[in-house]
Amino acid sequence: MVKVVKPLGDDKLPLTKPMVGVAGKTGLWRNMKPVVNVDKCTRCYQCEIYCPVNTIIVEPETGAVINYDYCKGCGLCADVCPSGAIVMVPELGE
Amino acid sequence: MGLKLALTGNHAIAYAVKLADPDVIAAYPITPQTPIVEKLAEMIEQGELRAKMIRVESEHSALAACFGAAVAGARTFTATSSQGLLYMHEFVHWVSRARIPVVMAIVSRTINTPWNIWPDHSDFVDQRDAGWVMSYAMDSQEAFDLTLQAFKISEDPRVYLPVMIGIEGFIIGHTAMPVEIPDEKQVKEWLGERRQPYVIDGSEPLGLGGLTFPEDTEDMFYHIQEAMGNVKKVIKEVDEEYGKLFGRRYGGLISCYNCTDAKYIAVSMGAWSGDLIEAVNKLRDEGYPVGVLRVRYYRPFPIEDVWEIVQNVKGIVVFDRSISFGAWGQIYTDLAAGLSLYTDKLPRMANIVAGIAGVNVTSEDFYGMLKSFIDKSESGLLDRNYFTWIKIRR
Amino acid sequence: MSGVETRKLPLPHDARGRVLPGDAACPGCPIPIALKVVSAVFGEKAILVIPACCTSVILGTYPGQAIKASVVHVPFASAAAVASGVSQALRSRGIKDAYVIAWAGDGGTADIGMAALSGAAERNEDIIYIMYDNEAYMNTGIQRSSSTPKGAWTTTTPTGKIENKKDVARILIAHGVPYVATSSIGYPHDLYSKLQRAKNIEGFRFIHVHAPCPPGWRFEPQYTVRVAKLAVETGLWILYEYHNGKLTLSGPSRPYIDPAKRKPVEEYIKLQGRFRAVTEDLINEIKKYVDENWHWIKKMSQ
Amino acid sequence: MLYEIIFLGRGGQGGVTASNILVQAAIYENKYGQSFPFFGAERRGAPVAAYARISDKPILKHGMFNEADVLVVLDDSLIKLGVAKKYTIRENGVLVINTQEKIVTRDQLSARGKVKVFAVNATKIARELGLVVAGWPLVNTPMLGALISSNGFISLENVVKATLNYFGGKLGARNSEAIKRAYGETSYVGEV
Repeated sequence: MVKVVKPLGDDKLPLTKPMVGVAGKTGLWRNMKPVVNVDKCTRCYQCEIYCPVNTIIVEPETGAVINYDYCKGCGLCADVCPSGAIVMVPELGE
Repeated sequence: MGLKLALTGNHAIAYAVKLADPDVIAAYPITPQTPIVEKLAEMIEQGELRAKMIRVESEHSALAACFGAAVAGARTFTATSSQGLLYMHEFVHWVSRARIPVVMAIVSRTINTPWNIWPDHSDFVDQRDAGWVMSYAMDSQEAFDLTLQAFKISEDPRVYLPVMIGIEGFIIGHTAMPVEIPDEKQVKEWLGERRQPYVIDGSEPLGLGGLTFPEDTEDMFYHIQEAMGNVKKVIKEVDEEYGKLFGRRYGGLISCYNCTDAKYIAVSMGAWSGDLIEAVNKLRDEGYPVGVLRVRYYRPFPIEDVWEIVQNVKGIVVFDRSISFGAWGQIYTDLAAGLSLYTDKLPRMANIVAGIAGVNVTSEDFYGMLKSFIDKSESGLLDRNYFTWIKIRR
Repeated sequence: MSGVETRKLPLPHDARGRVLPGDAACPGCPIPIALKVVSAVFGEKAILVIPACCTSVILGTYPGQAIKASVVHVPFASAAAVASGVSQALRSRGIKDAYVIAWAGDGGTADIGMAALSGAAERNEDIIYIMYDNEAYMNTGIQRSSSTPKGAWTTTTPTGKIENKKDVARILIAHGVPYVATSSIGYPHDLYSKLQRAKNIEGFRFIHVHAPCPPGWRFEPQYTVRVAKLAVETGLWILYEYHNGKLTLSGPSRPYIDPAKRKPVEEYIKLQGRFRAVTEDLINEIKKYVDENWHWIKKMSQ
Repeated sequence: MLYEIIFLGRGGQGGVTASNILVQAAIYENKYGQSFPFFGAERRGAPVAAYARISDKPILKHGMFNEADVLVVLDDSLIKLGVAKKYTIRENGVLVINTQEKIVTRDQLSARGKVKVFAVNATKIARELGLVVAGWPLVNTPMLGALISSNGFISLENVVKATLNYFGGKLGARNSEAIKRAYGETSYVGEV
């Protein structure tokens, strides 16, 4: 049997807990931005499955929805989208 | 009172581990530690010990597996020596910095090359910066007691640091001596359930040891130093409790012999302290006011206890069975550095390194070395502190 | 792409919210994709034992971690050994619903961690060992590993690696462990079903996941999946399972047993800057290497 | 005189390279220099700083610094997003910025006193010279040109020499061209 007892001095321990944004708002890293054309979106889930930052959620009602706070702009979603519903546009409008 | 058996130091440690009822043991054989692991394997196969044994492929993996098991809530034990200890050295640091209780026995043997399996303290003291509580026994009984106490100390919430117990290979490791084994039920009650500061077993998503910025890491290391301060108190408490329950007290971090009225103190660690005591007996008979201060815990270094003993003495001789090449014996280094923080008037001091690589040192040798130091010091011939490496040839 | 089939599979919803946005991976990194699949199968009951590798950094900085699972970070050579310890402790404590997963890169598996891996496999420890293979030491800045393919540039093989890739899955098959599989981040559903299978097998399970790395392989980050699929479609990377002494070719690789169906390896190679200096002769050698691998697969699956 | 300079950019834009070239150029002038990256992981696109010290005497300092005489911002989005505020510009300090808009307000900066602002459209220069990797214009060398144009503590000649030496060949020539153009196109915007 094991009992978990906190250190009496309340020592700082090298423990971590799940957290969104451990590397900050990674949306800052972007120079190209994926934009979804909901009408073209077939709700195939490819972008959600492959998004390396887990910033895309596909729902039947909404289609693919991207969380731009964390999207790093890698463009992978646009590359895997079979219906051309996601296009990459310059972040700064250049 | 329990059973009294003739046990080698190695087997004494195995018996203590058995009483501590560990969940997981992982080890790799190396001379002169192997009999510990063999004995434990035998106990497991005979059903006397319920622990799972991981017969790993290296010492690095031995401590790695113990670490993993400890993190997941298991009481664990491993043992090694010399090259094996050096091979696992990376993990020695890893475990303490994770603040996870683990107990390990070191059956000392010198460090190679050349191949040599005889004992000195070089493998043990090499771990001194790693954040482990480090104890060293003088005989099989003490090896037994220290091992059992190690689990208690390691799992104390004021400590939460791994503990290692050292004995010399062959001199203690393979030498049978009387060992009293306390009652199993009584030990179990005293030791209690395994305690640790966190557990990773899937009950909640928790991470250990992830990337940490300098400031936070430094905080964590500072707390290890703080915990080392607490260890001193805990060791004394545990020694006291153990004495009450099982009849043996050692006095804490150091053990003193004839120190109260001594004008000269000889400092040592491990088995040869016995030979040193014999030498001191003879010197006392001849009127020399000399005592022995034996270091039982090398980390945390017992500088407060040492200072209490030596503050009024004329001279201190530290016998080291290891050498930091290019510097001095490690116990001397720590003791001198520690005393320098207590006083600006150090007594006359000498550091004698001997018994390296298993060279035999007898009580006659100690008698000669000590007598020479005291005689020279008293006659005013010794006008400075000194370091020497005594090579004993017979 | 197989949109219709995908909708039937539970992966997206199983995986949601477990690998968290805002991790420290490079854009286009394959590692969070694979972690997402692992999370879909094991959820919060995964205990990931992670040696020094990209993932040590990707999961982020104290006091946070980018995954809802347990994580034990360990020294480079020790993933399989620590995982063995965790697994034995759980067994000793009677905990049956947690899954111990060693999660290591190719360096931590094929090189420095090989002894511990072999030891744990030989002891048939009850763990799942996942090697995500980005074919070099990426975390230290793209140095060659024994898993780097022939011809590939790395900072320590500036003119291209001379030796062939070490085949770790075959080494594990030789250990006689209950389950060995190869997979790829290009095929998350293949990985998903392999992990599901592995989950229900007791003993040592090894899964080798091919994971193309944009900065390390010198391709644009949007092509991670494209490159991963091309490795399979050219026959360079073969997906299979080895279970109960039998080798079975997996769905995505099945067509490519027929050499005529394979895409030319040049398609795979030209997408990646790391193969820029590859000569015609070397391409022929790579083709020969592909044929030899398929020969072995055919022999083993008979 | 010791100048401390921070290059603030994004992973992959070449801030560290710019800092290294600057130090090499200082050495050509018998000055002393130091350049170092932020000690941590760098990811493409992530905000990242590189540091340089230039002096006419040997430099003994080794500490990190977040307060500088010159802040070189390789990407003006880092000002708009507030990242630049993590670094403080010293009294009589200089901000050199890659922008097309030439608008910087005081509240976007952290500064001890007035800040002299210099601006250049380094992105345009990099694009026109084909200095682009993975969609990211490599604005490091043009910004180096802008930096020395704003201050003058290192000559254009030596920065070009160091650049040619660093890259060699065609790439060296293109980067040198970028430096020269930026040197000429950098304009003083005013004080904020």
